[in-house]
Amino acid sequence: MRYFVGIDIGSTAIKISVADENKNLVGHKISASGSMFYKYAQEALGELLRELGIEEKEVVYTVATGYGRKLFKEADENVSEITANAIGAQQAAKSYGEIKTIINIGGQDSKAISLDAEGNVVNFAMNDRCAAGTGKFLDVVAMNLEIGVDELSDYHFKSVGTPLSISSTCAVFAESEIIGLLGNNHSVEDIVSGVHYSIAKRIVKLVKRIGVKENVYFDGGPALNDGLVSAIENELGHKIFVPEYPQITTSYGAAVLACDAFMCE
Amino acid sequence: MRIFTFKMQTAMILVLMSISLFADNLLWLDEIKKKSCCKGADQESGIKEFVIKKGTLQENKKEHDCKNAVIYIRDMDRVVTEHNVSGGKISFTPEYKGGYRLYFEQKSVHEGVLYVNLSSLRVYNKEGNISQSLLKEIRGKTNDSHYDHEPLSQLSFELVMEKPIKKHHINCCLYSGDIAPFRVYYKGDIQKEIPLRVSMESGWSNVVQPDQEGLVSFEIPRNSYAETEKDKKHSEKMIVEASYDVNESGVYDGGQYRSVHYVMTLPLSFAPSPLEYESRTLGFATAIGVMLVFSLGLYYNRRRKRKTPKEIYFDEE
Amino acid sequence: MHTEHTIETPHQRQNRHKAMEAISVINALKEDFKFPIQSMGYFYDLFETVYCRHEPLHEGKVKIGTMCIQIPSEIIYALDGVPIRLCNGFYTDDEIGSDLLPQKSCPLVKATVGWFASDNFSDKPDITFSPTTCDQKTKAGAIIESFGHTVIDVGFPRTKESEESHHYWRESVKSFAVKLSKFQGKKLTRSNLESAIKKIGYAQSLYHKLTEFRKNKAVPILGVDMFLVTNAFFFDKIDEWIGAVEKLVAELEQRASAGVNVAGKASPRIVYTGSPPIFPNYKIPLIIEQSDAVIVADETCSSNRMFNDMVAVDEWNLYDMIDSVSDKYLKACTCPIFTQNDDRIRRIIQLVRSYSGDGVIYQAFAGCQVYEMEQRSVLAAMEREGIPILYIESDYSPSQHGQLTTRVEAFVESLKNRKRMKK
Amino acid sequence: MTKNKFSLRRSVNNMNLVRFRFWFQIVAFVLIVYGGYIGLDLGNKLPTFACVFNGEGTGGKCYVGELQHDLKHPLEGFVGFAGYAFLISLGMFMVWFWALNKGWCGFVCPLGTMQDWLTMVREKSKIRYSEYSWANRGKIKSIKYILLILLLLLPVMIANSVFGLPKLPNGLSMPFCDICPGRMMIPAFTGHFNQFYIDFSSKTDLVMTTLGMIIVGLFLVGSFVKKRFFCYFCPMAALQYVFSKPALLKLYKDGAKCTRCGDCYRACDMDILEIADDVTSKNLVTEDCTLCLKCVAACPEEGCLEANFMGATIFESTKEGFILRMAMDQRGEKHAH
Repeated sequence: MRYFVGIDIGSTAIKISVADENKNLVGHKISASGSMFYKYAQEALGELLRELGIEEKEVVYTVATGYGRKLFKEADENVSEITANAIGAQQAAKSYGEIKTIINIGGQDSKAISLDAEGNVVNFAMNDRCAAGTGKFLDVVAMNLEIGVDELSDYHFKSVGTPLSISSTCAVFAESEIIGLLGNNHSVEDIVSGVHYSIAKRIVKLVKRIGVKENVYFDGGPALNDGLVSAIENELGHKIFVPEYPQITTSYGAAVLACDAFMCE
Repeated sequence: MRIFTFKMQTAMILVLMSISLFADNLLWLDEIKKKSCCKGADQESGIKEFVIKKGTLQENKKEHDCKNAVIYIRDMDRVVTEHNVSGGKISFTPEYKGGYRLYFEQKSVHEGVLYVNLSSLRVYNKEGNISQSLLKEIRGKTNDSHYDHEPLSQLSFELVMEKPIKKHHINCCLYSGDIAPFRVYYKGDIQKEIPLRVSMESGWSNVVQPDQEGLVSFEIPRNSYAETEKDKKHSEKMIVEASYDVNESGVYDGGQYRSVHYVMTLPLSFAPSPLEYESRTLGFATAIGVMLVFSLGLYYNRRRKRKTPKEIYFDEE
Repeated sequence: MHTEHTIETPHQRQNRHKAMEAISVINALKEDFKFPIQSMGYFYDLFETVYCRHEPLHEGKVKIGTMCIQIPSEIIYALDGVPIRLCNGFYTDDEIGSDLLPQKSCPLVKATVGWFASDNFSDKPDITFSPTTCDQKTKAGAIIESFGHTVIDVGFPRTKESEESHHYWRESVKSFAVKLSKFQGKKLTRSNLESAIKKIGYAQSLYHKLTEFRKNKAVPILGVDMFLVTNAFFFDKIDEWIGAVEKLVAELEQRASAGVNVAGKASPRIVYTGSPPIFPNYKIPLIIEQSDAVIVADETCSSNRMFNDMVAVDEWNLYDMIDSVSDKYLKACTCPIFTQNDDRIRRIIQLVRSYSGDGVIYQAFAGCQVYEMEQRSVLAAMEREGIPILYIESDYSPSQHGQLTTRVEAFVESLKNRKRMKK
Repeated sequence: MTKNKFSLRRSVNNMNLVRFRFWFQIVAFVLIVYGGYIGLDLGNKLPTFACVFNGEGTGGKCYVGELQHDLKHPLEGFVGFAGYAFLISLGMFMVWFWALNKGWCGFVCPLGTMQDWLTMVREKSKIRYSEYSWANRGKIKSIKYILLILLLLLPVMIANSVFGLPKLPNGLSMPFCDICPGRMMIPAFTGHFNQFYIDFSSKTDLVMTTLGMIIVGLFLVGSFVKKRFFCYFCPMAALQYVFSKPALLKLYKDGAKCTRCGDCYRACDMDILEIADDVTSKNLVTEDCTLCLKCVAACPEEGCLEANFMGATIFESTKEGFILRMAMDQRGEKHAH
């Protein structure tokens, strides 16, 4: 058997996906990124292959993507995460249907990608300000509220009052704002939903910049946060598709690309 | 309110009875009117001149014999000054602007009777002395009534005209149709039974009897002589006269007398009633007519401007 | 893992956006300042009810929308209507309106148009009267009409010096009254207009009592709170508004005698002028008061200009009352739409003097041409009078916050320095 | 709010001017029209229409009548007593006038009071008032000066031949009195309707008395529909205005405090536009002003308008006073008139 590996080296995590000749996802792994991410990436890949029982020579083509892609020298090819994300999303959403727009919230950036009928990237936009509206921002919020990131969703749905929006776009200022709100005895639920809606609004603005189309696909770590998903759905005004493993869409896309590249050769 | 009744019949009888009571040789004061408007500035402008006239108004003779005559002048502040008369002419210089009253008194003994001839005349002075009348000018006193003055204490007998009942609007003059009331005083007391004789320039003459209170009043008759054809406002003179006999003996000016005969004249002038040349009906009619025309004009002007919805949707209630 | 969510309808989303805008301002008012006023609670609750929970206030009543202060609320109250002033301060609606109007339009007009475009009201006006004040409002009326609302123009003159304009405006008000009374099927009578005039007069007299406290050395109420109080008059039930303000006056009386000062000792006293801050667009007032200055007076149509001049009737008959009401909205108005507007400059100077203001902050909405154009003459006049003035242009977007704060803070500090130098 | 809650100043400023003026005018009316019956005599140089024709009822006499009388003299006479008396009269008139300034018109003049009563009747009968247009008002203003010049000139022309013109008939000796509605109306209050007449004795009299009747008709209807209808034409007002500057009672305005809201203009019976629009002058006693102080009462700005007597404020506009006078100090409908 021949296997294809996509490796996405992001700012917070390294995501690795393995696909077979039929482009099906065989396995994936997420491990923390860090200063020694090259080493971590190799280790993680080795571990994943071991788990899947795949020998290294069976891996015939490797494509790297993400911020750290150029540093992963073993890769046969490098692609931008935009392309990888677009291809991965379309592959992952085959059961769902056609994808027109992709929202990706990463650890430190957020993107919106619009696709044409053939699945080519037509336009894309990225956030122009720092960590605002990214996964990192959610981490900071959760830390300040002294709850876990995975609990955010529950708090969001428990909110009954008006969501308390955070006006600062900067994560650092937002922190002090949240502390202020807590100090005035506002409920954590309202703060959480306020944060979600603030992010959602910003994302939707991004999406609107490239022109919203139906069939929105949402991936990236924060897509695991159901509250945020709901917030974005509300802001957009229609449903969005969240894949089973939202974090690995990009790496899966890279794996699919690897397959295509090998087949063409 | 005093009600004046003019008892015509009694008067007519009394005229015949008492005509002999009145002396024919009346003495009365008359002002010499200067042709003021035309004369221009003269040095004598402040001087008022009077003459004593004798006889009836028609005779209009000057009396030059003014022996034992005294003139009292009472100004508007009731200050009385005494002047002697020399010659037929009386002249004095009033200091202030305003009304003065002149009293003339002449006594003479004749056949054991002391004849006291009295006359009084109101004088209005238009101009006064500049330095003297400063305060009076500032005060601008307006209510110095011509009538209704108390009798002069220097005179024992006096005929006083009270405020007339006026039928017209102008306060200053008498008009025909006004009712003029008089009283006769003797030594400060009202004499209730003395009739008055009224004689006019036109020749009309009458004797009027007093009522119970001693008020003698009569309506100034409408006159209708030729002068009014030319000048509707032409004024006429009349003299009101009262006489009184007292049994009193004494000596005056070397002559013995047993009784005193007082005669007082009050020369007045009156004009024909303005009602003869004025129309109040037309006056009211004009005013009301103008009011009607004006208000109708306004009404239609407003109605023209007013739009229909206003009437439906605005309500002053 | 993923559950199906019910998705908000566009109206719900709009409401949530507005609620979020509103709550953050209300919270700022409630929490960011020292010595909060108890009786302001009514107003905070009111705004939360209306703009966060979107509960209707006037169910069963006929609501009469007004596009500007020039539509006489006395006549509306007399005819049993509830005036709802449609000037809007929501960025949410501004964004909706942006799609319908030119980019450089006034955000207030955009917000109002956006509001109508979305047709999302808790108290929807049954009919709207639009005075022909500024160009943008005038045209906005027609746009709103195209959405299927009944909008009736009320002609408003652009000069107030001439007899013709007086006459024109009086006739306009009369025909407005006729149209409204037809709409309501009710007659305008002497007694109902008189009691409406007196009621509003009483409300205005309460406002005057409030402003009187701001002349004190220790200012017992914040400018933003005052803006909120006057803003509530746009849509609140008038009797309840009066009751709440009566309480507020009583509390301020206590505070004044106790010498409570919501500002700092050295806080400069600001006179605020320009485009109206309408809830929740309290961006500039909030920045000012958060920068340790205090707004002691204002010259805006959402507050002072709306309340300052009261109807003066000579003969309490219908004919004179209507004319008095019309005159109030024309003669005293200092709106920059008028060709000559020295009155506004004199008013600002007088406010600075009588409220012992240290400086003036002139805010114009980007796109509010008349205020932008009048800026030069006002600045020149203030310079002649030696009154420091800061001109700020802003819109409804929350983005310029930092830059604006810096400018305002710098101005406030310069005022503080001036004060110190004088001493 | 002011600290001293019960000060005199505050209660004066809060007074109901309409009521005060109503009673003041009644008292003044009684004194002027009936004062003579109780022996009141204020002289014949009053700067107000205390009518001579009112007979013994009058408590004083109008100076305009006296003035016409004084002027009917040969010109040479003015070198002597006539000129002197004329100056004294004028001086005395000024002394009277300076005490109250135009307040004579607004508070004392019986003819003005009568017009105010007619206005009250109209107001009660809910009939709308009329106004002159701004353009017409400007033209009307000059009429009173023309009347003043005529009443000064005609008596002189009776006694003198001016510029070689023939002397005028004596019927013109009181030209203004002939057409003054006060001559007819004021005696009517003491029961004398005898001034309503047309005089046929001469052509001059006929013309003048007919004119007088027409004017009294216009006066009665005019002042019913227009507040202070006659005061626009009053030569007394013109004469007064000539001497108005040094008067003691003044109407002052602080233009800086003025918002030009026009409330004062609305209240003004004489429709004086300057009161609202002039923000530079201090002394606001204009030619038409009757100093009725209604503007002060209608001004909502603290201390913007004030009645000032010799430098001392006696009545000034306050917000509180305005609110009280407009009955806006309480909530609810208790105040319905």
